[in-house]
Amino acid sequence: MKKIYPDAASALDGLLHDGMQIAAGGFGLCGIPELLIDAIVESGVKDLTIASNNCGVDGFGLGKLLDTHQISKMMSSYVGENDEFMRQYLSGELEIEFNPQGTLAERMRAGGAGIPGFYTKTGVGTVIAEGKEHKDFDGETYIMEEGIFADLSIVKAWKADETGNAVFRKTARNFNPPAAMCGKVCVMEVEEIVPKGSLDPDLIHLPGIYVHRLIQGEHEKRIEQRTVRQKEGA
Amino acid sequence: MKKIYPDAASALDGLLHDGMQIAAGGFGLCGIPELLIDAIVESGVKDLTIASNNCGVDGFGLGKLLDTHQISKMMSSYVGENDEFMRQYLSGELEIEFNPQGTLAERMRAGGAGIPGFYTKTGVGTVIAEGKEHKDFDGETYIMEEGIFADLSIVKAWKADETGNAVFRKTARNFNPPAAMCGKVCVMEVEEIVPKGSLDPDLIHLPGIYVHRLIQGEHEKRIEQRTVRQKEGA
Amino acid sequence: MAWDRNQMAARAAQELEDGMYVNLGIGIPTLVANYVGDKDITLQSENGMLGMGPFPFEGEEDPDLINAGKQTITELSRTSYFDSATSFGMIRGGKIAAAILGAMEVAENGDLANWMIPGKLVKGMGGAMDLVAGVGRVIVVMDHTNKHGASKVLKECTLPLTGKGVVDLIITNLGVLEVVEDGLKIVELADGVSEEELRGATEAAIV
Amino acid sequence: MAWDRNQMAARAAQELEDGMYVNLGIGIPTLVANYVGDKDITLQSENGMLGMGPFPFEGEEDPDLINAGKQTITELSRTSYFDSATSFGMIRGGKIAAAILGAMEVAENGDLANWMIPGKLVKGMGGAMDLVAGVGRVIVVMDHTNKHGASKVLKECTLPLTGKGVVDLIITNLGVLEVVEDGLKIVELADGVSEEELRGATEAAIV
Repeated sequence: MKKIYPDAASALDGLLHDGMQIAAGGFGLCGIPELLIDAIVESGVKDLTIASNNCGVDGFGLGKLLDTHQISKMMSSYVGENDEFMRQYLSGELEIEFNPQGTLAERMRAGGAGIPGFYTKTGVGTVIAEGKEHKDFDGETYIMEEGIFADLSIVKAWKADETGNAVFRKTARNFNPPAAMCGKVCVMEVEEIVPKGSLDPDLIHLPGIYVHRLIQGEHEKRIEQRTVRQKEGA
Repeated sequence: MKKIYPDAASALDGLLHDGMQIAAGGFGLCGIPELLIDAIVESGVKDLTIASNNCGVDGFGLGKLLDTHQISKMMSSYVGENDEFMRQYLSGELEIEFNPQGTLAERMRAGGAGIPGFYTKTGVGTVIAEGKEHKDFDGETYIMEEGIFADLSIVKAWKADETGNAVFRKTARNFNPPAAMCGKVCVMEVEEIVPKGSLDPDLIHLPGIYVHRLIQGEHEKRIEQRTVRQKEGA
Repeated sequence: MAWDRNQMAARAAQELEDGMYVNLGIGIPTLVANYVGDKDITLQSENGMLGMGPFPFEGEEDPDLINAGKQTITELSRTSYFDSATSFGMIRGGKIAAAILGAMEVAENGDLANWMIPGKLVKGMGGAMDLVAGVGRVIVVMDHTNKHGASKVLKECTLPLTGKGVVDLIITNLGVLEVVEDGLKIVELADGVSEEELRGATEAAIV
Repeated sequence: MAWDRNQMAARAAQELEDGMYVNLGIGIPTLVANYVGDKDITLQSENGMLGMGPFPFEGEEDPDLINAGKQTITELSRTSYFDSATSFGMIRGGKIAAAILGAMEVAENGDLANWMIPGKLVKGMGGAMDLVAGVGRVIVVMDHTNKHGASKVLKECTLPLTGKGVVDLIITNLGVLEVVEDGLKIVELADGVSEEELRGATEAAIV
């Protein structure tokens, strides 16, 4: 069975429909599926619900899907880097469901692991807990959060072999594995597709079973906050 | 802070008490914490509840703790390789709480991740579901299983650096990471302690934050079912 | 007449499609691996491995590399290893397309019993309950009757269940039965087995 | 008088003990890293890293290596990377000994508000709710009063909460307060700050 597609548009062929839910990997602009996002912009599909920790920045990453008004709802923990997001949210064009960052990650992982609900202390006593089931364990109160079962996952890895076995690089791993797990179909973009057998089986971060379609491409990998220190005595 | 101890007995010093719950890594005899089990036998601590997928075999692994009658309860998925287990169970000396294998692994992972309860389809409509909370999600019935929060984790890895960052080898990984996560204190034995910086940070299976004490030692690594095929035309 | 173990395994292999990730149980299901032919099938071993290879050659056994039956095995170029929580995450999460398992009893509603005989020694369910609850399709491969000649394809299971309404297809020495709305449907008869013979050996309702 | 940002960070660093895994929030808490001295402290970045190093030298920035504030950083010899679900698993699971965080308001019962001002732009809580719910000890570092001179150490928080009863220690420009049974206990006064001054700037009950 061939998982490799020539480009992002062909890899998404037949998978997109209006009103669908997409789980996206990445944290800020780090490890985001740039190429797949661009192809979704091109496709014109709309009324999307997107589960992603952030929503890109103005004009890059998921921010591009805001510019085109293709997103109707975001499930995120932080959207503070994006003016267009705020404008659409305040004007009522865009809905936001805030999720604490760890709850969002765990909801994705849970969906992928066949767990429809779990209990967490996170958010107890805050607005996040409103309307959610509360339950005590050992004298402490927890709330129930539900697994995310997305129609589609879009993720980015560093390298993958032909069977989809993937490795990530440094903090670009972030939400990519849990996002990949929770979709009915997962499309992955990588910087390099390597031959089967060239990745050590002990060192694969995401087994190919989670990856249905795979593309290789050039990534801009934009840096959001370039911070440096001075060389001493230079 | 020093995590490295000279041997298993010193690494367990002050951590053992009668009636405690211990989570142990390993599957069958593969990846079991041989040295720590031997030291627990030596310690004489008793009335132990042990969460472990299996209970070793007669005279090896956790089976040694059966011979000395130090275990009062096992939380396991399969105990079929052990005659002494059956004898003690049928005579009422030993209690067994059967857990489906995936439920046991997830209960350990949940305990380590601060999740006191989660829902699963596994076991619905079977004896496993009796007395457990049932809940419907999207028209399907699930049961609630609870996280395991053990007093102590004993696990075995292949290599670890001085800070406890650990890597496992092949299928000897198995229950070791989830077991390591769910203990208040985790003691790990490895075949080799390597200097800080010699493991690739991208390729660490279990970050050192989960490992409180660390020992290096010789392992027997007994094979339970030696199965081979013939070389063709040899 | 009827099928032998290898013919049952070969018939089960026909159910597998290119690209599938599959879990094979102990016993006859293990033989299915010999009959997948050119199909691109990846075998999961639920103790933490995708891409399970054959038994090692003598002298090449590795104590760190075993399958869920605790037997020494080998890896392939596609292999990946992971921990038990991840392994059963993919099982419960429906990522494994099919499990081929043995059984003590199957009922016409798809109930499966294959882990325990009360009053006898109890060994435990291992990963069987997770597999039948989570995988895409559960295929049972077993003898149609027990050693006393009694049907193992029943109206209702008498033994403690492994899963309720979980079986999709039953492959026995006498033929192939599909679990449908009101009972079982005959899909195929084994070589030299008549429909009467199959019906006669089956307690469950055949529709 | 009173402490400046660096003195507050230095005071917070005194709370850290050898061997601790610690999460530092954005702002003053980030400065704490400069004052840990010889102590063996491992910093977590909740986007998936333990063992966070300093900012890179110019030209050595790596887009795949950022902290939770999206800033380019570096790794150390002890560093390990992991995914976000694992990262927050260790946070919720109590493996992180302490989090040092900024705050908009803290109440005498340990309630913390640091993520949202209703009617103003809402950016989201990020990982703050998980951190305060999960880590062993929550240390707040902030100015004692806001820019209008009003106390940020209150009887009750007025802003939406990040966590209920989660704060253990408050370090401000005026001193150090511990959250105890019925209110706050003065642990230390900042250089040149009198107890009267601290009490005067504090709305919360000091016991």
